[in-house]
Amino acid sequence: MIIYSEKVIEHFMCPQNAYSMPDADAEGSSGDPACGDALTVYIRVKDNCIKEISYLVFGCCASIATSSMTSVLAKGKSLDDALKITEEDIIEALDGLPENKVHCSNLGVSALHKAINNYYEKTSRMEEHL
Amino acid sequence: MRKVYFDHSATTPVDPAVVEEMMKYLTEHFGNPSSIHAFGREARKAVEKARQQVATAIGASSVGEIAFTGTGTEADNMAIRGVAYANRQKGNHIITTAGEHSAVLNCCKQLEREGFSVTVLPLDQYGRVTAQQVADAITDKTILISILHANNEIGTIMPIKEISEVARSKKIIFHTDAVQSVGKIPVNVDDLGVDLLTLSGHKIYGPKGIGAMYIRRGTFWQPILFGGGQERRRRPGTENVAGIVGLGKAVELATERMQADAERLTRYRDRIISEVLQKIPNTILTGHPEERLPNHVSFCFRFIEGESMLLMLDMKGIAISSGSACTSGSLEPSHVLTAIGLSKEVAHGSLRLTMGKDNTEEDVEYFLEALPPIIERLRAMSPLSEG
Amino acid sequence: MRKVYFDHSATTPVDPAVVEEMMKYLTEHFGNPSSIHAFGREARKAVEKARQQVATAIGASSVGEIAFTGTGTEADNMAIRGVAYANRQKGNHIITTAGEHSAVLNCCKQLEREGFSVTVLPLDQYGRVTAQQVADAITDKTILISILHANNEIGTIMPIKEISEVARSKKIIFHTDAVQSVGKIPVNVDDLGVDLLTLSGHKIYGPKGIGAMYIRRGTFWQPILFGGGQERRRRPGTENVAGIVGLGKAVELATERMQADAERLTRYRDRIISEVLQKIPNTILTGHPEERLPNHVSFCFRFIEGESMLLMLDMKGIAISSGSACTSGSLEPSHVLTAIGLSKEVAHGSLRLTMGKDNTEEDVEYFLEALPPIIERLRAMSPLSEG
Ligand SMILES: Cc1ncc(COP(=O)(O)O)c(C=O)c1O
Ligand SMILES: Cc1ncc(COP(=O)(O)O)c(C=O)c1O
Ligand code: FES
Ligand code: FES
Repeated sequence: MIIYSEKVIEHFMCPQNAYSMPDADAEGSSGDPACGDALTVYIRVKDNCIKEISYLVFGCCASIATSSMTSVLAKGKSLDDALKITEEDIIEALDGLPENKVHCSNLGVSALHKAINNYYEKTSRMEEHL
Repeated sequence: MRKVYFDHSATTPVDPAVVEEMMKYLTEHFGNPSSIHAFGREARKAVEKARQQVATAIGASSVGEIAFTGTGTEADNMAIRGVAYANRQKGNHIITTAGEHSAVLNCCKQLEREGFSVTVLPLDQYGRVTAQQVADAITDKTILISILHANNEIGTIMPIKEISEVARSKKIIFHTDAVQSVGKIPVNVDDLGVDLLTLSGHKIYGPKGIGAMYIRRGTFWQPILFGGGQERRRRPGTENVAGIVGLGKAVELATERMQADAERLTRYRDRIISEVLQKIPNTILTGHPEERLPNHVSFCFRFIEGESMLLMLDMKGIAISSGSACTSGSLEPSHVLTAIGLSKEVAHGSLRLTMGKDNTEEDVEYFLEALPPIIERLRAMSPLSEG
Repeated sequence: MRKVYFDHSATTPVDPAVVEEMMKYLTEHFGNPSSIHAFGREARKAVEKARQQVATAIGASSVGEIAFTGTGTEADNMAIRGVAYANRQKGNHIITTAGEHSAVLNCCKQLEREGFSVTVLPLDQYGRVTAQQVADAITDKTILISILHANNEIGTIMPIKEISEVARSKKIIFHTDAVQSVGKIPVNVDDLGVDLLTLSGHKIYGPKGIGAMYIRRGTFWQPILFGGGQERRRRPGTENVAGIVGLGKAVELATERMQADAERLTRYRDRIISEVLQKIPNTILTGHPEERLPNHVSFCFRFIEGESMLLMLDMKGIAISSGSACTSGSLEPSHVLTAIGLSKEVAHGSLRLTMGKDNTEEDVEYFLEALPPIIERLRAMSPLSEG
């Protein structure tokens, strides 16, 4: 029952920003390899904006495409705006997902949120140190 | 782009000779086999000829032992539930294995809900059970043993003959699902020692939507669908004449072709297995290395997920399948892969490649070139392979 | 010799346009709709298109309400037993009629053996039941009412709309077997007010071995076969793609053609009825004189036996059928004919003539000439007509 949109296939075949970033400012992970999906999002932040974003992903076509689209939508956005990205935004930007694949879009959003929270945690910890 | 179909365990193209036979019964000879006028008699003759073809192919002693069904799944349901309900007075215990197709496993689960007790034998790392395991599981309530002949996901062939001897010595009805083995390895109901056997048209270059159940004369059994008296009161409903004719022809051709195909495909199979294992690290061959279907190759590639691999191969024109749960959007990977001891994580990276009569050396070559870069690419973006 | 096929209630020739659609899915597009590679996706698209065609034809509000099955019989089994098992907590009473097809009646008999209680409503002389009869039979244990739309043996159309209003007012699930009515008279699930409806491909110029069940969203129901997750977990087993495509096309064409065909065939029908009644004494029209299928003619001829009549007509190239038990070698004549009050003796002399889209005025002519001498001959040698 899996028929993907052309946009999904495009991002699946040529995922944007798919690389690891060992010196990232923050990262967030989501999913569980036992369930067939795992995603780690890395961000580099400057002036409260996402200057660079990348990820590593283990998962189906939809999870690769949604990871890619999450990175595209988040790049350049302020942290506040990036937090406003929803599952629906990603699905829409991909011209839709098959019904039983909708949960894959959740991975990108939740890993991104975790990365941003991780960034806030780190910076507030740094502020505490100051 | 080259098209390579390597998914013959999912379904096969219909043999043109089969289509040709079927066409007659989709056009001129459209009668209902239950009608006694000329149109009906023509259809009846065709159905009975096909029944003979199936009986001959699997070594049944009489055409009365073959009933046509709508699918392999229905035949499995008929065999298992039909025996269970008919023998309820004698006992309520059924033995099967963790490697069965969902058609068998889900029948057994349903029977459990209805008060039967089911022993699901665990598999060894290659996907086999032993006659000893079966013998140990038998109780005085055991009425049915159902064990598949060849596994659709990992290609492993079960030692049916040894197991059926145990069943026979205890007078327990024995069923095997031979959907994947017919036409690939010898299937003879007497050699195998089975009382019931199921097969399906679309796995042997026949049409979809037709299956058959063999039932040895004298086996205590009852129908599971109710209606008219067709198929000697075993399976009601107007017969799918064209489908039946197609199945008859397909099973005949499959038997004729079997040996030559098996030899050729075994060569391809062993070449793919050895090259892939050699070239791609972190790869596990699933299923038995020798006791496996001649056309069947299956692996798990660590750190990657099967659906992505499958779709990337699809972009190259190669059709294969995966036991990955993500192919269906569910969370549980193949029950067979976890039953042979693989972690869910590893099971998600499974690939199944099943060759058929029209595949060539060039198809194999093309696949062996296409696969490694795909695995590499997917592993490069996997968070798991870093660890 | 002229060939006249007048047995369209038994089965129909497959429309060449249907065969053409099917062929694509027996050749190039042979994939398994569950496969996610290109071959699978092509097959999936075709299955879903056919589902839409069926939904549109019967006025279903969503494609999710259609499940494909292997036969009309299986669809009847699914509808009746699926509702019965799922609603067992609520009650165990089922209402049906003496005019149902054996697929429905034998499901009900089986349910009786399993502890359900079944009321089989008697028919009037024309083969109908009234909404009042149904209302009177309802108890607080009633969970299902199953009443066929048009009778296959005598062509009578049931007042489904009135009956379903009673069912709806009592919130009882209502099923109708529309195998004989689809394509001949309007069949719309909302107009009829039904929750479940069954149809079959081979009665509407589609292939044999394919049926469909309509199930209104929200109807409490469970599957009766167990296996894979196909057809939204309603009917497991690899889909008969070519058959499904054929059914989709057939139902679409049947709907388009319906009105024109019905008008023409009604003329033939009424001509046959009046001429036969006029020319052949001791003849009884069976079924309702007006509320009957446009293509359906049925009689009982006193003093003769149906099989002999049928075979003599067959010698003249005319294919018709008889509700006579001797056509199946059993001794009981049609349960429908006895249910409308005919004696067994009379019921044995039944003839059913069901016309189709390709029949012509000449066919009618030919039949009207062939029949009287045959009846005469058989009566001349009958010991009964002497009496
Ligand atoms: C009213 C009715 N219901 C059900 C059926 C069964 O359909 P099938 O032959 O496709 O199983 C038939 C035809 O035989 C019929 O006439
Ligand atoms: C081992 C086995 N049994 C049963 C089946 C079910 O056959 P069908 O798809 O014809 O219902 C299959 C194929 O899917 C199979 O591989
Ligand atoms: S990652 Fe499993 S369905 Fe998408
Ligand atoms: S008279 Fe011979 S079967 Fe009825």
